[in-house]
Parts: sequence; C-alpha cells; structure tokens
Amino acid sequence: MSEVAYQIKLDVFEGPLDLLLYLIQKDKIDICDIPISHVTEQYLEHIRLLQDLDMEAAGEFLLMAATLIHIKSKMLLPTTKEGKAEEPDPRSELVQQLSEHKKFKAAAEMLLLRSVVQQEVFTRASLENDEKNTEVAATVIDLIEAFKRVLDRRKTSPVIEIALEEMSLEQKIEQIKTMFVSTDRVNLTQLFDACSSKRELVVTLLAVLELAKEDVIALLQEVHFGVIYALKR
Amino acid sequence: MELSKLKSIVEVLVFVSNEPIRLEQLEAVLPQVSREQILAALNELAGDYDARGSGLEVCEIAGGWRISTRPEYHEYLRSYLKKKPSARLSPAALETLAIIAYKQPITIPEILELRGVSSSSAIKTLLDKRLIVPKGRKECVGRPIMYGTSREFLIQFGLKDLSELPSIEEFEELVSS
Amino acid sequence: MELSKLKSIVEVLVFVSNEPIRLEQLEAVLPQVSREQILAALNELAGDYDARGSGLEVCEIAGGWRISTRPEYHEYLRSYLKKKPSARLSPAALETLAIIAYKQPITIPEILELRGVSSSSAIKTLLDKRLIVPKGRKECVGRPIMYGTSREFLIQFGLKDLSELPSIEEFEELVSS
Repeated sequence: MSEVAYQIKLDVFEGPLDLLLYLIQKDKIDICDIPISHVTEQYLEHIRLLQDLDMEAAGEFLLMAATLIHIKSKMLLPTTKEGKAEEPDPRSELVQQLSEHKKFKAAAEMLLLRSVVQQEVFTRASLENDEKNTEVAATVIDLIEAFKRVLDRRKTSPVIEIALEEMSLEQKIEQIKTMFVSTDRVNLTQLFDACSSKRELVVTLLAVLELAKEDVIALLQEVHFGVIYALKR
Repeated sequence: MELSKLKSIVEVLVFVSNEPIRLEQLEAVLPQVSREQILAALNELAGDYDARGSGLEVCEIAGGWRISTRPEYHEYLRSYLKKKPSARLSPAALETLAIIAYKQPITIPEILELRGVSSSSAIKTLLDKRLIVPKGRKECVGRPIMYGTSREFLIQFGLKDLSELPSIEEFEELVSS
Repeated sequence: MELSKLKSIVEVLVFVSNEPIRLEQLEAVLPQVSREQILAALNELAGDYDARGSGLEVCEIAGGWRISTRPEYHEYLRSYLKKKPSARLSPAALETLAIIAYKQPITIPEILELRGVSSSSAIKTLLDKRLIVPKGRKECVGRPIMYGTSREFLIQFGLKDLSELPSIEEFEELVSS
C-alpha cells in the first residue's frame, strides 16, 4: 500500500482505539485473544505515518503504542507457577477498553440513524405571537455565554494577539541537523528539557526518531538508564 | 395521484407554512397535479376536519389556506398561554441575570456599569419571575440595594447550589480548545 | 367532560404549543379533569390521526406531546420550505454524545478515558447545539463539571425519554458477533 493511501486512512481514525479496532477487525482477530506482538507491529507501522496529524492526536497515538509495548513485554516475562493463577492477563484492561469502544461506536450509529429519521419530521411554524416573543428558555450555558458577552464588551483596551511560534516537524529536523554543524554529539535529555511545550516535546521526539530512521544520527546510551546521546553519522 | 395521498400532502404543507399557503405555492410543489385536484383536496380536507369535530379547522383566509384553532377553544388557549413556564427570558434579562449570578451580591449601578445600558426593566422582570432577590444594602453612598439569585433560580437552572455554576475559566477552556 | 370535547381541547393545546407540551401543563389548564382522562384523550387523539391516514401525527416526545408531520412527506416539505437537512454531527461528536447519553452524568476526564482521545472540541459542539447540559459537579478532586443530555437531545433523536434508548447491553451482541 502506498504512503498516501495510509495517510488518508489514518485521518479516518478517531483515535488510537479506533485504529486498533480496525487492525483487529481487518485480520478477523478475536477481540478477547489478541496476538499482541502481531498487532503491536501493525500498529507501529501505521503510526509511523502519523507525522502529518496534529500533535495532540499524535501524542495519544504514541501513548497507545507505549501501552501495547508494555503489554507485550509483560507477556514475555516468565511467570512463576503460583503467580500464574493470580496474575490477570495483561491484555484484559485493553480488551475491556476495546469492547466498550466498540459498543459506543454501535450506539453512535444508532443515534445517527435516529437523527436522520427525525430530520424528516417537521413541526408547525411558529405562530405570530411566538415570533414576537423572542424569549428563550435559558440553560446554564446560555447564562455563562451571556456573562462572557458582557465581559468581552468590557475589554476596552485592544488585546494584542501574539501567535505562538509553532515549529513543524521539518523545521525541528533542520534545527537538530544544524546543531551537528558545531558538535557531533547531542545530549537528548538536554534537548528535551529545552522544549517549552508538550507539543514541542512530541515534535522533538518525532524528529529524533525520524533522523535515526534516516541514519543521519545514531542513538547511544553508554550505561543502563544513563543519558542517551544522538551521534552524528 | 390518489386523492387521499394528495390530501395528506396538502395537509402537511398547510400545517408547516408560517402564513396562509397560496394555491400557486402548492402547485409549485406538486407540478404533476392540476389546480382543480389541489382545490378539491383542500376542500375535502376542510370538510374532514369539520366532520370529525376537530378542535382545529382548515380554512381559506387572506388568499391562502391555513390550519387554525376554532374560536370556541380560545379560553383554554388564553389560560395555557398565561401559565407558560417562566424560565423564558429576553436577551437583556438573560444578560442581567448572568451578571447577577456571577457577581452577586451586586447593586443596580454596578450592573449598569458592566452592561453599559440601563437594566431596570430587566431587573423588574427578574424580580417578577422571582429569579433574583434583594440581599441587603451596600455600605456606600446612597446605600443601594444589592441583588442576588434566589432559590427559584437554582431550581429553574437545575443547580444544587451556586458552586455548580461553571466558572468562566472552565467555559473558556472548552471554547478555546 | 365528554371525551370528544376533551380530545378537541387537548388537540388545540398540543397544536399551539411551540414545544412538546407536558402533561402537567395540560393539567394546569384543565384542573377539573383527571390526569388519566387527559392521557386517555391524548392516546385516543393519536389513534384518530393514525386511523384517518393523516399526514400529521400526534406523538409523545421529550416528556411531552406534539403534532408533527410524518417522515414520508419530507420531500414535499423540503421542496416547499427550501430547507436543506442540517449538517450531521461528526463521528467524534456522535460517539461522545453516545457516551454521555449512556454514562450520564459524566465528566470530561471520564469521557477521555473511555474514548482514549481528547474530546473537548466534540463537547463544545454538543454544548453549542444544546444537546448536552452541565449536570452539577462530581464530588472528587477538582470538582469537575458533569454533563448529561438535554431535552433538545430527546427531541432531535425522537425519544420519549432516556429509558427509550436501547440498553447498552444490546450492543454487546453486536460486539461479540
């Protein structure tokens, strides 16, 4: 399948659960017995193409990737004989989440059908005396919106909007490449600490992964749990 | 087209129209039906409403057709319209109520300052509907009356207490996202 | 009061009310008539409309009664009113609405947990369309606002009340199949 086709598909998914459900249904897998390493592999392959999605969504997809890898590693761990009976299946929480998601997707479809039928139903036009009466049956939301309108009107001094400078993935990759002009080793902990927002953090992470994939940099960890460095190739 | 089906189509069109619907308007929606057939359907429909002693009638008025209530039921209508639920508010009253809800206790001059327009008729409406109540006097020049929301306000807006009102910050978080 | 007269009065009141009229509102106008008699008149009225094959129907919706057109005539009505169907809710908004409908009252963090994805723009859409309303605060850390479905939700989805929603377990069958 071409990359373009993948990207169009990813847009269709509401979130990580949706993508996961798609992968499971595509391979006609039993939801209660997910071959976790197969699904994890497929999932990771799909989110590799995530870079064009907005960053908030990307973060959510990455979080699910981490969950899948965590479950996979738990399933690989040998369990002692006594432990086996008590240890719940590491997949059970995910299975629960997936089946809930599936139920609500079905419920959403039911609602859609109902609304389509109701759109074909019309009621009497307002009588003349309702039209003169512009009164509304107010809810709490109307109340807070009305209050906000008052506050907005009160803002006499013009507010200068400063657009947050949002760096794209491409720009971040360029920025990291530039660092390697003057050095051949970048401390990733420092690189991440310098990020000013969650979004920038995700972009930076994706940029490092992309550079590693392209073999522009290599990742090196000298000791377990130590600092990870990016090295120029 | 069968007369019974035509009658139903004509009935729904007369029902939804916000002013008496003219024959030409019906013809435009039913290009395959002759003017005579439409007229026959309208007359028969009117006869049906009369025959079953409905509270409603189909009649020709001001060059068009409409469904309206029969005059003999108007006392019930008046009584219904008088008893309509009172949570309905004009935009000005809603805005004034919002200010009082979020800034209480607050005086009339303070509300004027926030809204930039006189709010005395809105305040009268809110007092009439018992949505606001006086909450003592402010210790300043002229000792103006302060207002706050009432128990009736909580009931009408489905709130247990004032802390259940969403804060401006919570609302903005949703709006800005 | 004779049933036929009561039926006509009820018909007129249902007709003029611009939103589904509640039994209590009918009772307030008809203090001398019992609730059972009013209900009987409403049900018989609805039956009469069905029996004579009217283009209109009397039905119970959102805790009240109203007269509306039958769905099969929508083409003629759209052609006359020149009204396009309003935009559908996005899949994300529908799914969020389904979760709120079945799990209400529910907070935004709880919805996030169920969907695995941020839902604030969906929630904003639902609030703007008045399909959901705040329903107090949850007594836990941060006292987040809980949301539930509104009367408008019942009207737009053609429900008498929430109990008319199929139970979520019915979807379980779909899930396991």
